[in-house]
Amino acid sequence: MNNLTLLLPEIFVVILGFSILTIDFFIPKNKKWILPCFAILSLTGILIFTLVFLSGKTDELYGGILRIDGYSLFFKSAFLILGGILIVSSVEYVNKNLSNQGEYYSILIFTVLAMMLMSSSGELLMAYISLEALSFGLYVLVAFDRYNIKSNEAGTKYIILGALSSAILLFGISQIYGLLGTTQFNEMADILGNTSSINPGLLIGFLFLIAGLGFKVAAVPFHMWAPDVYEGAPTPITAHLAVGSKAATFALILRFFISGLMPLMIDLQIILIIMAALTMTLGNLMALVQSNIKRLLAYSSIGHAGYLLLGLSALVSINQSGNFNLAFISNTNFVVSGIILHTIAYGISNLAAFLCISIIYKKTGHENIEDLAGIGKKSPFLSMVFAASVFSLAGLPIFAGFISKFYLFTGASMQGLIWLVAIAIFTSLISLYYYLRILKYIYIEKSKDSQQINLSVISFGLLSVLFIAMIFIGIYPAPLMDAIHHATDALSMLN
Amino acid sequence: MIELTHFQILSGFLFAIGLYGVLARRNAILVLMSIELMLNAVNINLIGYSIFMNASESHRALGHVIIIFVITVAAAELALAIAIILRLYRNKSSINTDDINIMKW
Amino acid sequence: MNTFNSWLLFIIILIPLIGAASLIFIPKEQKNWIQWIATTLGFITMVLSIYAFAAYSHDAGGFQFANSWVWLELPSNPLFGQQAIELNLGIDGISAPMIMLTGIVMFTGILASRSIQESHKEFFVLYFLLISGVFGVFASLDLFFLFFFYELSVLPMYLLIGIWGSSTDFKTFIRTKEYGAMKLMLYLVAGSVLIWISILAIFTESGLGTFSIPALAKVGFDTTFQLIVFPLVTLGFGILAGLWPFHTWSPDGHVAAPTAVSMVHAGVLMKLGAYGIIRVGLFLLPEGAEQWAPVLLGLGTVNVIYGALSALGQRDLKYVIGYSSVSHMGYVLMGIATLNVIGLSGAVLQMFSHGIMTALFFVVVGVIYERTHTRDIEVLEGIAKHMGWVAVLFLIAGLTSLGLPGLSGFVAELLVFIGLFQTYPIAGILGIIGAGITAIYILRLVAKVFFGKLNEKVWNSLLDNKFSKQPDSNYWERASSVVLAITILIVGLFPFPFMEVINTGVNEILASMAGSL
Amino acid sequence: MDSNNTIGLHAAWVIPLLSAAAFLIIVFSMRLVGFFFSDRNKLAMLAPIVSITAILAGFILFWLVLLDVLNFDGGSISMAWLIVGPAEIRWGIFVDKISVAMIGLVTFISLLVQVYSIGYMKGDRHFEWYFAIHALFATAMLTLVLADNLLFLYFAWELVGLGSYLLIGFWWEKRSAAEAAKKAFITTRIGDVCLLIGIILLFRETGTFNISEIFHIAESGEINNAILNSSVLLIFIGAMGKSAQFPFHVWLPDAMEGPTPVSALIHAATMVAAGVYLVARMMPIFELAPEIMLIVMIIGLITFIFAGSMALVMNDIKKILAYSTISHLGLMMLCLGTGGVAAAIFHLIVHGIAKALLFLGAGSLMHSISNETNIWKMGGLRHRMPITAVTFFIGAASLAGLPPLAGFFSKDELLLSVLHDGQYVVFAITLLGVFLSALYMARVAIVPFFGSVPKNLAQSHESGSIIWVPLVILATLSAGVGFLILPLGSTYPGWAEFINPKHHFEIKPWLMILSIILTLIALILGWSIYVKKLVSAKQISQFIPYLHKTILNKYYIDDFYQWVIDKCILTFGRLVALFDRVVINDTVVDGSAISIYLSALKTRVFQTGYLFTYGAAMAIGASGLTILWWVLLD
Repeated sequence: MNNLTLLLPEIFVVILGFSILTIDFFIPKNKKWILPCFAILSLTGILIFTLVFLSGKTDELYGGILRIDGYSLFFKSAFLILGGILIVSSVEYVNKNLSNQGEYYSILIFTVLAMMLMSSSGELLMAYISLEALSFGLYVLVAFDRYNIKSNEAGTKYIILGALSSAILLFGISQIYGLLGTTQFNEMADILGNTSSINPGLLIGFLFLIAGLGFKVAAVPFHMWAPDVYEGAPTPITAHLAVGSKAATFALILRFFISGLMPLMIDLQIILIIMAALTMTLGNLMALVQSNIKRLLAYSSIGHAGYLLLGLSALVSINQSGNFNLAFISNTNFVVSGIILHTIAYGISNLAAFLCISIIYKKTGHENIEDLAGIGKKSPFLSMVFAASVFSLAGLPIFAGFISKFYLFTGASMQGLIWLVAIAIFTSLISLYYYLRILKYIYIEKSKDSQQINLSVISFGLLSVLFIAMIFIGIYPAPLMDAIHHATDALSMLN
Repeated sequence: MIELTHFQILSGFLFAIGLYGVLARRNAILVLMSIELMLNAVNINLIGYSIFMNASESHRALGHVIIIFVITVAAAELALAIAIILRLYRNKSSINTDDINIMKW
Repeated sequence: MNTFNSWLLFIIILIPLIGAASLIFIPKEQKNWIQWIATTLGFITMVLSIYAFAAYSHDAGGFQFANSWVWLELPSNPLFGQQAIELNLGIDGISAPMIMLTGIVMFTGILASRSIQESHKEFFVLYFLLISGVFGVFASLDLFFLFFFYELSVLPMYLLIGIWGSSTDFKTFIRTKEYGAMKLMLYLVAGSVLIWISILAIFTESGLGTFSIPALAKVGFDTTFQLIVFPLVTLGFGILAGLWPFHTWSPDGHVAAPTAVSMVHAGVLMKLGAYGIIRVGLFLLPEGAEQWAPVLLGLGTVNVIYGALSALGQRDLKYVIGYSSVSHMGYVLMGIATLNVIGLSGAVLQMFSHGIMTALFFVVVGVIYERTHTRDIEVLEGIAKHMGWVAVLFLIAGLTSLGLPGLSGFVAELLVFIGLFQTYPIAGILGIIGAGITAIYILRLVAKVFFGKLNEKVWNSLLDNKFSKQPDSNYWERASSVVLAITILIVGLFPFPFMEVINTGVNEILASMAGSL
Repeated sequence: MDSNNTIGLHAAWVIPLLSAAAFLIIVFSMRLVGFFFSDRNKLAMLAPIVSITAILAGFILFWLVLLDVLNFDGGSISMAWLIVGPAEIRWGIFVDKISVAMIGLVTFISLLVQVYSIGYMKGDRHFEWYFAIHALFATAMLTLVLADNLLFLYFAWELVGLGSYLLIGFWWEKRSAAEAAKKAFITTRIGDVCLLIGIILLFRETGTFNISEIFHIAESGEINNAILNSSVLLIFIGAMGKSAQFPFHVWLPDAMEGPTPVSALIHAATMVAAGVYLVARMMPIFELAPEIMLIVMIIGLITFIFAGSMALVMNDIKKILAYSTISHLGLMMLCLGTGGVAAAIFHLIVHGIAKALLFLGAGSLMHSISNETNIWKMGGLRHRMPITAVTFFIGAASLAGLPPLAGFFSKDELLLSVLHDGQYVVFAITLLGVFLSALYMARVAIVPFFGSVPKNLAQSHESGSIIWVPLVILATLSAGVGFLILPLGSTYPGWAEFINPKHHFEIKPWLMILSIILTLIALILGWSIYVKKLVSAKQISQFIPYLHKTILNKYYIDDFYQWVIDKCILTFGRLVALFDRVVINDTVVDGSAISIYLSALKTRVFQTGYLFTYGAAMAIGASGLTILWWVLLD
């Protein structure tokens, strides 16, 4: 029983989730707005508590199953914020389209819990369980719109393929467990560092593990579920899939790779490079021909996963010969910071984009690009934020996407992956076409009707926050980078 | 004498059969069953390793722990999947996976 | 004064940004307010930019008004210690005239865009973003910020062209504004792709962990590296400079764009490309430049002749000017490729001169298009009768373009030619022949469109009713074009003060090149 | 600042500046007047007053310069205009006898023409603008003759072209005027391009634009012969363009679309002579390139004969005069080709005055007969317009070479110069040209003024004094200026020696007599054809119909050029534009974008929407990656 208090944030989140379920019984149908309010207030409280309580604390729980450090603190707070944003952005959508609000919000909060655990897990089984916890929540949320055939279809596809991927992942874990005798990241690193040759079985194990994780981040060729599920899911959940699930998986992967797989990274690099190249090319290419805006953003987020994979493949330099010196570590830290920064920047931009889509969907009932026509006139503020998020996703300055991409690519090229970076930059050129196509419909095409779209106070506030965040990170990323550096240092092999 | 290899071969076969099932079956329930098969392949693999592992008790016990978790999670997953498939059946009157392709390309 | 000077460039970049930000909060119904704020801020910025040029001391040389702010600290690395991305501003003899050029063209652009019809607020917000980006590129001494501002200036282009632009529609030849905008944007970003890659390559290769241009210039990169990266840099920036055969975005984009955007784009943004070739290509990769100069020269020559011939074959007034830009940027590229003082100075002056001249062209053509809603050379005839100012100013721009002495184009082209004759006489001859072809298309245009008998019936059917009282340019447009014309004359007659500054910059670049060879 | 800071030298650079100031004042006041006064016409006279004052002051200063040159032999003065690395480009003037003579000619003719224009252009819509361009032109022309370096000269050279362009296109609402202006500019532009190449080539070799320094370096033999030859040739081509030498002569007749005083000033007396002046000015390096001198001579000769033949058959009075101008410019070039600078310059001045007179006379004619230009529609006007007629006769006779008018002396000098060079064949052909020249002069002078008055011209009358006073002054000069050839007093040793101390004035009586006889024959022939109708012009022309037709069609050269520009260059331009659009843009640029799009369309079929495809992709992907890894690692 060592130091359960360090898990207080998680415990609070669990309590919050259950209490929302409970409260839901007692409030009448027309007062459901209490639920999100309560959730947000509590999440804010938990966030503050976490920041105050956990800052500077470093510990391993239960023999290294869970790690409490700067890295997990960073991601925990990020996920708490994300949870808050998702809840706020869901309010209107849920009110209009979904029943069973209490369950919706509590499941959402449970996924936040799962993400928090993912970022701090230091062991494969823990990782698997928290991953499954996240997935379960998402399976339900994706299929939450019960009478919507698309939502059903998305849910079915997601859960069947998710189960398949978790089988593959588990097979990988079983191989690793069997051949290394451990599932702890640290111990794995020690064992791998001491063996010179790798058992082919182990190799299959790691690859299956990567395949399983690749499914979660929608890396090619494990990406095919993503467009369908993104399209079918309720829009706030699509945002969750695109941002939360992806960020959490990358948080997990980063910790796993850095503290567990580093000795193997030189061998693993080529696979990651291939996956990264395929992912960013295919994702951006396919997005060119989409007409559904959510599906388009799904492909775009596959492309972005490609950039993050590029970062992963650049964790070691291609010239690395197995000697992990100080310069090597700091380059790796550079790349890790880049990945985290890009995850954050991409997340914020995507959240803004999906929020805009869900607001537009609420008014027009359509999700095709053509239906965006004339939004620029109907709601200037909304379309400004949408445009900003699109620009940010396309990686243009003064928005967050520019600096994050630049930072990530700089790191990767410092590791000698300049050719891969060149492919990445080229695919981001391709991506510009479809991003501009969105803008074309928003601003240039004229709409048939001239019905104004009025933003609710909540949407307006949230959009403003996201807009300011995008611009702030874009023009002054130093504070965020400070935090990220702290997180990275905690993860770094220096410790 | 049963060795680790036997476990591995059995597990591998089971996994492959499960995978085949997932790919070849059109009935959603059967697909789920196939996935269950794959998970069980994992369990057999784990058991094999756990028995023949040349390591401390606690490490060998870890295999069993994982198996228990896998069984639990698989059960939960199945329940969830069936609930969702049921929903689909309500709306579409079909659980043939060939019928669920509104969203493509 | 010293603190002011050290903040000057920052302020110049900031004012447009502040303008963009503050305009967002002004309700869009307040058309006058928006216009006056834009004009005032534009004027202040122009004055500051002219001050920056005038206060640049050519005796002292080097990077002046320099200042730097740590923007983002990079993780410390045992190889290069604690480094940071710095906002490192400063101008030398090459960027000083470019800053002034931007100031003038931007302000005149604001004056000329008083006549836009819809969404003033959004227009000026985007326009200010564009301007800020352009200023930033010229003032940055840091590869990161150079790139940052470059992309910033590309960012608003799509919307600026797509929303306020105009499509070309002859029955046989249709180019929509969306097409032009998309092509321009994709092409420019394609250029920036190459620039980005080469910046990363330079950054990685240097091993210094800094993006600072002066620091990188001292590195002395490996020859093979330079040979590989220089063409990347040149191609990347060259696309923006309209390098053949990557120029097609320029006519289509400029034709589709609204007046002010065409002005800034053809007038300043294309110069950004040439500036980048000098600043990054020549300054950081001298050996590559040395080796690749003949190729650049060849392409520049093709630009000149090909652009001029294409301009000859156009039917749309704006297309003629678009291709003339391609042709004139060829001189800049040729001048750069000479790699000698005279040619390079000529190239820089040509950048300035062409910027002003093209801006003037676009103001004037914008006026014609707005009044008559056509730019078809076959339709317009004898319009000088009702558009005296327009005709005179177009003639001035045209004569500058064909290199008439006394106007800025002559000095610049002359220097390029002299520079070329030092090293590549044949190219020099072709360049001069290009100027001859320019005379043909410009004069053909003037004779066809402005001169001749005006068919009043056709005219009345073309003329927009709003302008029936005064078909000639209004006071704002006049002010805008007269400012430009006077600049042309001043530079053409008294190039000495300009050349002193440019020469300082060019000499420094060449000295640094010579030092590292 | 150079040495020789004499008053005259300073006076010299003030002269062009005065006109420049006039130009600026007029241009700005034009707008101001329009701004402040509703009735612009009230102040319309401001423009000519400003412009004429400036040129008059210039003319007065000319005397100062002249005195100075007579006493101190001129000099140069310059200031830096542009310093770029090794190249220093200066604005400077250089005063010597040739330039001083040119200043005199330019200021004087400009003055008269401007005064004349007040009457001629009265009531024109762009009255002020007209004088503004005149001032601009005067500035440029004076700069041109004063320039001490080639670049500055080129500077002025082009500005002169601009003035000409604006003045030819002054009535731009006439399609033909617009086209003529364009043609003039583009044609001379071809020459200018060559001139600029030549100048820069010389700069490349010598490192300077300064004319005397270039001479110095060239004479010391430091310039590669091939380059010297080519640059000299290129400079000559520049001169050919401006001086309308064959084959660049086509623009000059068309340039008659401009107002007649403009033709008198620019296209007869001053600008077209710039080419001759340039060659004369650059004579020291021309002499180093004997082959080019030969070319100069041949081109001059061809132009002389060929334009003379066209002048003989044209019906438009201005066109006749234009071809006559070309022909005489050819004669000057021919003379320069033999090295006769003094003779050429002398003829330049004489011809300038006489031709200005003729044009102004023609203008006066046209003014009173409602702008009719066809000489066959005129007749018997000598009684109606006596002053015009008399002055016109004097001008024509002078150019025909009738003693003791100026043309007689200059032509004599020219012939002498050719003879000195030992070119006997050329000399013989030149005599033919002289004969032609007298013949067409007879034709153009006789046809409008003799015979019967056509009915529609019955109301014609003499022009006002502001028009005929300049005519009289010019006629007087045209008659008298020839005597400058002779030594006058101790300070003036005769024209040839004045220009070049090595030359000496000489008279060859047989030559004089020969030329007088030729001229007389021509005049008598003219008299008998056009007045007495003893010989029918028609019969002569039918005698050789094809030739007549060919000449009447200007040897089809204009048509040929038109064909080249319209069919070749324009078509080529359209082809390039088409290539740009179809191949580069639509195929390569759009093509690559479209192919990416199409490849995306092809790829998307993998996303079938079926669950098993997705599963298969995962399975195949995972195993594929494993196999790939295996392969790659081994």
